[in-house]
Amino acid sequence: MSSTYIKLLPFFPLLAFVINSCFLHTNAKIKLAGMISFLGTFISFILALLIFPDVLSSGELTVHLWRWANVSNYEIGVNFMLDELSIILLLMVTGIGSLITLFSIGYMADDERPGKFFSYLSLFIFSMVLLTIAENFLVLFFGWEGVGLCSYLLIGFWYTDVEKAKAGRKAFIANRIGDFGVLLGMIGLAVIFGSLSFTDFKTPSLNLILENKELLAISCGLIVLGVTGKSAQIPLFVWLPDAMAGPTPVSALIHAATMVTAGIFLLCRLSNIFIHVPMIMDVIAWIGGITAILAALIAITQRDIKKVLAYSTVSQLGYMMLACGVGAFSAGMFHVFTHAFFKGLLFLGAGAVIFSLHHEQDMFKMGGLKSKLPITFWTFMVALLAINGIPGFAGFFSKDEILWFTLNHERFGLPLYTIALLTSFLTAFYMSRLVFLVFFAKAKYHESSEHPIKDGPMYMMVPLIILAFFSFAVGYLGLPHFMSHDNSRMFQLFVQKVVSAPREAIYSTDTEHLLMVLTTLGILCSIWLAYFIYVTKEEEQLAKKLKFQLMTLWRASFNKFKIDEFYEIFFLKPIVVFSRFLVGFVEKYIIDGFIRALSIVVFNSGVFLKYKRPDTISGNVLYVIMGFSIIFVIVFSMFSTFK
Amino acid sequence: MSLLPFLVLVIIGLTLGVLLLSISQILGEKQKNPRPHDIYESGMDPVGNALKRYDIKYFLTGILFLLFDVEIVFLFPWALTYKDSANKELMIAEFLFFMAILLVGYLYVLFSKSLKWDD
Amino acid sequence: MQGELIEILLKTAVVLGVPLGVIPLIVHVERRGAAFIQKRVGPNRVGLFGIFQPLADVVKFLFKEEVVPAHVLKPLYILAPILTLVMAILPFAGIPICEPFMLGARKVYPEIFRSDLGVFYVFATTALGSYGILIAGWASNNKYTLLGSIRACAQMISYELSLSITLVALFFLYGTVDLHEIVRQQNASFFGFLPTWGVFYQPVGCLLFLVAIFAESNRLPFDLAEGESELVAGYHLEYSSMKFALFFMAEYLHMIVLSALFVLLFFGGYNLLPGFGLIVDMIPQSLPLFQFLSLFFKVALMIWFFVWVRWSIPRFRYDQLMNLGWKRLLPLGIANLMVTVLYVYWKG
Amino acid sequence: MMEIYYYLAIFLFCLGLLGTLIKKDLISILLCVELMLSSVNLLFALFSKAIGVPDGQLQVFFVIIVAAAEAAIGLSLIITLFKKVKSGYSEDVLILSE
Amino acid sequence: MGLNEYIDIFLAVFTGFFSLIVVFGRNPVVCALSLLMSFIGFAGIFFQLGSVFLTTIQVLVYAGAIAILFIFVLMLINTSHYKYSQTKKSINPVLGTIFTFILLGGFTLVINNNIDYLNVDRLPTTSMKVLFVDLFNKYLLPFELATVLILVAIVASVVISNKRGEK
Repeated sequence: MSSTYIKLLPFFPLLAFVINSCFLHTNAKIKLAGMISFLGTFISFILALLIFPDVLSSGELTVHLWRWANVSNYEIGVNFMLDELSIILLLMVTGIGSLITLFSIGYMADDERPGKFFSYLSLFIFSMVLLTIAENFLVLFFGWEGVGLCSYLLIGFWYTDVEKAKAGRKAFIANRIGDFGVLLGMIGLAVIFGSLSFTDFKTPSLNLILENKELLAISCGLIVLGVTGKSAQIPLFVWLPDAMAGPTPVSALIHAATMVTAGIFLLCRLSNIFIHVPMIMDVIAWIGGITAILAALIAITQRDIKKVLAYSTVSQLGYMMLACGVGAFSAGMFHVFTHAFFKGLLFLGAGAVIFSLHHEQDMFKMGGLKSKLPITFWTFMVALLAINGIPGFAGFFSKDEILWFTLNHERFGLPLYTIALLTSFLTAFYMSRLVFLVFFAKAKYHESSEHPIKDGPMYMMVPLIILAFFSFAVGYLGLPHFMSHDNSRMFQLFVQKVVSAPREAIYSTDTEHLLMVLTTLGILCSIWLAYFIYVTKEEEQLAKKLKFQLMTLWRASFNKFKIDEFYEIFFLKPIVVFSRFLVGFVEKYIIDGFIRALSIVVFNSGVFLKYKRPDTISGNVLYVIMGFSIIFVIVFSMFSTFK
Repeated sequence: MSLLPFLVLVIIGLTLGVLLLSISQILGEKQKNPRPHDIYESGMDPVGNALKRYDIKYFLTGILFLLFDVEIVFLFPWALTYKDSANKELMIAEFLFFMAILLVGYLYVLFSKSLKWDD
Repeated sequence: MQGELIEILLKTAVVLGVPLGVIPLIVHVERRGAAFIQKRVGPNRVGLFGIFQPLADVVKFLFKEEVVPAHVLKPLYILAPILTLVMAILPFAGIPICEPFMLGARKVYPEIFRSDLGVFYVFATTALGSYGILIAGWASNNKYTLLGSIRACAQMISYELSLSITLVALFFLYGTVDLHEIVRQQNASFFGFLPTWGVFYQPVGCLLFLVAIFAESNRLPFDLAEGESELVAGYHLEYSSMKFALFFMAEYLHMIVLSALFVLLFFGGYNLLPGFGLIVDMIPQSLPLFQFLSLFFKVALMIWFFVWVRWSIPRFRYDQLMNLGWKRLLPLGIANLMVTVLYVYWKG
Repeated sequence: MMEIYYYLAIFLFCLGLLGTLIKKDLISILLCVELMLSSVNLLFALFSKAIGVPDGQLQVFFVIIVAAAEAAIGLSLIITLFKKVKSGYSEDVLILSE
Repeated sequence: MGLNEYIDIFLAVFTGFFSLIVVFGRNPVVCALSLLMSFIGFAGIFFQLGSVFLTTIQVLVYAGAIAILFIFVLMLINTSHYKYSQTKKSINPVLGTIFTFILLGGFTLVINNNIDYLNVDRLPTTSMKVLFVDLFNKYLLPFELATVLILVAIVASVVISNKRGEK
C-alpha cells in the first residue's frame, strides 16, 4: 500500500505544476492557482504522513518505477527509497512547503502572474521531493538540478528589475559550479563502488575504500564543493544574500527551509562514506565554523531585514556543516529540522512585516510595530527565542547538541568550540537587534490613513501560528539524555539508524551542564546588550561610540568583508579575459577555421561525386552491392563464424 | 500430404497433350502450300503489325484486379478465423474497418472513370 | 511408392477419365440441344441420333494437317495448347467425388491430390487457367489473337474478383476450406424436407458464382474472346486441327470442373439424391458409387444449363461485360458479404 | 532436407541482384526485383521453421502484400514512361530525368 | 533418401532453372513466363515446408495476379519496338558479377556454418488457423496498415495511369 503512496509522492506537485503552467499560465485567479499548488503539496504531505508509520515499523521502503539506463554493468533505475532520514526531510519539505504556499497566496495577492509563480513553486516542491526520496544518486542529482533551476527562476521572478535578474543569475552560476562538483564526485563514487544506489553507500565495503583512497578523497572533496554551493557555505555562499531579491515566501521556502538543507541532507546520506575520509571531515568542519562566524559578523550591521535573515541562515547552515564535520550528523540533521521551522517562521514574519509596510525592507525605517501587528509580533518572538537558543525552545536543544559534539572533537575541539560559541552570542545579538529595531524602537514612518498598518490576511497568519507552535515544540523530540530517560535524543537515535553515529564524548556530563548554563547566560547578556544599544534612550551616543571604536571592523562587516569584490578581482576578471581570448582567437580562427575547411572538403567532394554518380539503375545497384559486400566481408572476417 | 500426386497429374497432362499433338502430326497429311502459313486476317492480306500498343484500360484493369485481389486475400484468413475466435466484437470491428477501406478504394476507382469502357 | 502410384493412377482414371470420356457426349448434347432450341434437326446421321458424330470429329481432327504458320514464335505456339490442357486438368485433382471411404484397413480419399488446401487448390489452379490463353494469343503473332487473348484474360480476372468475394462469404459461413467438411455441413435439412444447401444460405452468392463461372470458362454469353463478329475467332484463330481440339477440350474441362465446384459448394455436392438412400441402405458398400452418381447427375444438369443459356442469351458487348463485372457484380458481392457477416454477428 | 532450400534461396537472391545489374529495360529489372523478394520470402519461411516461431510466415504474408503494391505502382510508372518517353531503357529514362 | 527428398530436389532445380531463364532470357515475355513458373515452384516449396497458407497466397497473388500484370504490360507495350538507344559500354555487369559472387560466397559460408542448427525443423506442424489467430492478435496493426497501403496503391496507380496517361 505505502509503496503506491511512495510512487504517488512526486506526482501531485508535478500535476499542480503542469496545470498551473499549461492552463493557468496567464490571467489566472490567484486564489485558484494558489489552491491548486497548495493542494498538490498538501496531498503529498498527507501521503508522507500515511507512509510514516510504515517507516517507523519496517525502516527502509524501496519502490522501483522503471529502468532508466543500463550501461555496461550499471543498472540504474528510477527507484524511490524512504528511510528514517528521508522521511523526516520529506515531512519537513511538504509540510512547511504547503504552509508557505498558503502564505504566498496572501503575499502575492497583487501580482499579475500568479499562475507562473505557483507553477514554479510546485515544480520546486516536485524536484525537492524527488531529491529527498531518491534511491540512487542519479535521481537525487535530477532533483538537485531541479531545485537549482527553480531557485534561479524564482529569484529572478521579477526579472524586469535588472538587479533581481542579476541576483538570479548569480545564484544559478554559483549553484552550477557546485553541481559540477557533485556530478564529478558522483562519477568518482560510481567508479569506486560500481554502483550509484544509496543502499550500497550505507554500508560501503572497506577494502574498496582502502584500495582507492585518493580517488575517494577527491570525489568527496568535489561533493563537498557541491554542498557548499547548494547550502551557501564558503566559498560559494555569496549567492544567498542576493537571493533575497526574490519574493519573500520564496526566500522562506527555498533559501531558509528546504533547498539549502539539501546539501546537509546529501552529507548525511553519504555520511558512512565520509567518516572514512577524516581530512575531508575536518575541511567540512572548518568550512562550517568559519562560515558561521563570518556570516554572523556580517549580519550584525546589515540594514535590510531580509539580508540579516539571509546571513543568519548562512551562519546556521554553518552550524550544521560544523556538526557534520565533527561527525555528529544526527545533530546536524536535528538542527536542520528545528532551523527549518523557526527560520521559515522568521522569514514569513519578516514577509508579513514587509507586506504590511508596503515592501519597505530597511529596518531603520521601521519600529514600534509591536502593537500594530500583534500576531506577527508574538510569533516572531517565539522564533527569536528559538533561534537565540533560550532553554525550552527548539533552537536551544539542537544548537547545544552541536556545541557539545564540537567540543568533543578530538583534534580541533577547542578552537571550533570557541568559534561556535562566539557565533551563538553574535546570533543572539543581531537577531535581537532586528527584533528591537522592528518592533520596539519608536516608529520612523508615517502611517497613511487609507492604508492602516495591520496584520495580513488569514492566509498569512495561519501558517505563522502553526510554525510558531512547532518552533516551540519540535525541540522536545531531541532532549539531552540527562533530562529524561524514556525519550532522550529520540530524534537523533531515529536518524542514526541510517546515518553514522557520533563518537563517544570525551568530557563528562557535568561539563555539559556547566557549559549549557554559561552559554545561556552569555546569550542573555548579548540580548541585553542589543536592547541597551538599540532601544534605550542613549542609543545614539553609545552606538556612535561603539561605531567609532570598532570603525574598521564595523565598516568591514557592513561591506560584507568585500568578498564579492574579492571574487570579482580574483576569479571573474581572469575568466573574462580568458574568455575574451577564446572568443577572439580560438573560436574565430581555430574552430571556425576547422569547420570551414570541413565544409570546403565536403562541398568539393560533393561536386566531385555529382559528376561521378551512377546514371543508371544498375549503376546505383552496383554501388549498393559494392558497399554491402565490402561491409559483409569485413564483418565476416572479424567474427569468422556467424554462430 | 505429399506433392507427388500433383506432379504425377502434371506429367499425365503433358504427356496427353504431347501425345495427341504428335499423333496428329504423324497421321496428318502434309502439303507444300505456303498460303496457310501466313497471317490469317479473314483471307485478306495482313495489315499492320500485331505488336502495336493497345488500350491502357486493359492494363489498368490488371492493376486494379491485382490490388483488389490482394484485399480479398486479406479477407480469407479473417473469414476462416471468425467462427472460433474468442473476441467476436474485435473481429467485427476489424472487418468493418477493412471493408470501409475497401469501399473507399472502390468508390474512388469508380468515380475516377477508370472503369469506363464505353467510349 | 508403387502402391501410391497405382492409387493415384486409379483415382486419375476415375476423376479425369470420366470427364474426358464424356466430352464428346457433351459436344453432342450441345449440338442436339442447339438444334432442339432452334427447331432444327442437328447431327443425326452418324449412328443412332448421330451419337457417333463427335467421334467422327475426333478422327477428323487427328487426320487434318498440322499447320504451323510462319510468323509465330514456335516453341510458345506449340506449348500454349498443351499448357492450356494441363491447366484445365489440374483443378480436377482437388475435386472430391465421394466422401472418404474405408478400403480394408486404410482410409481412401477420393480426390487425387489430398491436401489442406481444399477449395484454395481448385480456386488457385483455375485462376492459372488464363495463362494458356495469353500465351496462345501472344505466340501466334496476330493482332486478332492478341486482342482476343488480352480481352479473355481481362474478362477472366475481372470475374475472378466476384468469384473470390463469394468464396469469402462461403468460408465465413462454413468456417473451413475442406470440401468434405463443406459437403458434410450441407447434409442436414431445414424443417424436414429442405436440404441445407449453400444456395439457401447464399442465394445472392450463388447467383454471383454462377455468372462468374460462365465468364471464367469463356462461355456464351461471355465468350468475347472468340467473338467472331469482331475478332474472327479470338485467341485460337491461328490454331487448327488437334491444337484447336486441345483448346476445345480445355474449355469443356473448365466448364465441368467449375460446375463440379459450384455443385459442391452450393448444391450439396455428393450428398445422395433422394432415391439413392434406399439402395445404399441395402448395400452399404455401394455408398461411394452412388455419391459419385449423384454428383454426376448434378453436374450433368449444370452442363445442360450451360448449353441452355448458351443458346438463349445473346453475347454481351465488351463494355457491358466489364461494367457488369466491375460495377454490378463486385459491389453486389461486397454487399452480400457485409450483409452475411453482420447478420451472423447479430444472430450471435 | 531443408538445407537445399537455403542454398536455393541465397542463390536466387544473388541471381536477382545480378539481374538488376545486367538487365537494361525497366520491366526486366522489376522482374528481377520480384525474384529477389520471393527468395527473401523463402528464407523467412525457412527461418521461421528453424527457429520454431510461426511469425516468419506472417512476415512473408506482409512482404507479398507490399510486393503487390510495389508491382502495381512500378508498372503504372513504367507505362507512363512508355507513353511519355518512347523507351523503356533505364539509361534513357535516367538521362532524361536529369 | 525418401520420396520427399526427391521432390525437394526436383522443386529446387525447377525453380532455379526458371529463375535462370528470368535473368538470362532475351525475350522479356519469356522472362515473365518463366518468372511465373518459378513462382509456382516457390509455391510448391512452401507446400513442402508445410505452410499451406503461403502456398495459397503465393499462387493467388504472385502467380495469379502479379505475373499476369507483368505479362499484360509486356504484351500491351511491346518493348521490342524500341531499339536500345544507348551505345556507351559500362563496366557495371563485370564488377557487379564479381561482387555478386563475393556476396554469394559470404552467404553460403554463413549458411554453412549454421547448417546443423538451421536444418532442424522446430516448428510444430501448424494448421492455417493457428497462424491466423496470431495474425489477428499480434499483427493486428500491421494488418490494417497493409490494407491502408493497398488503398494508397490503388489511388496512386489510378492517378498515375489516368492523368499522366492522356496524350
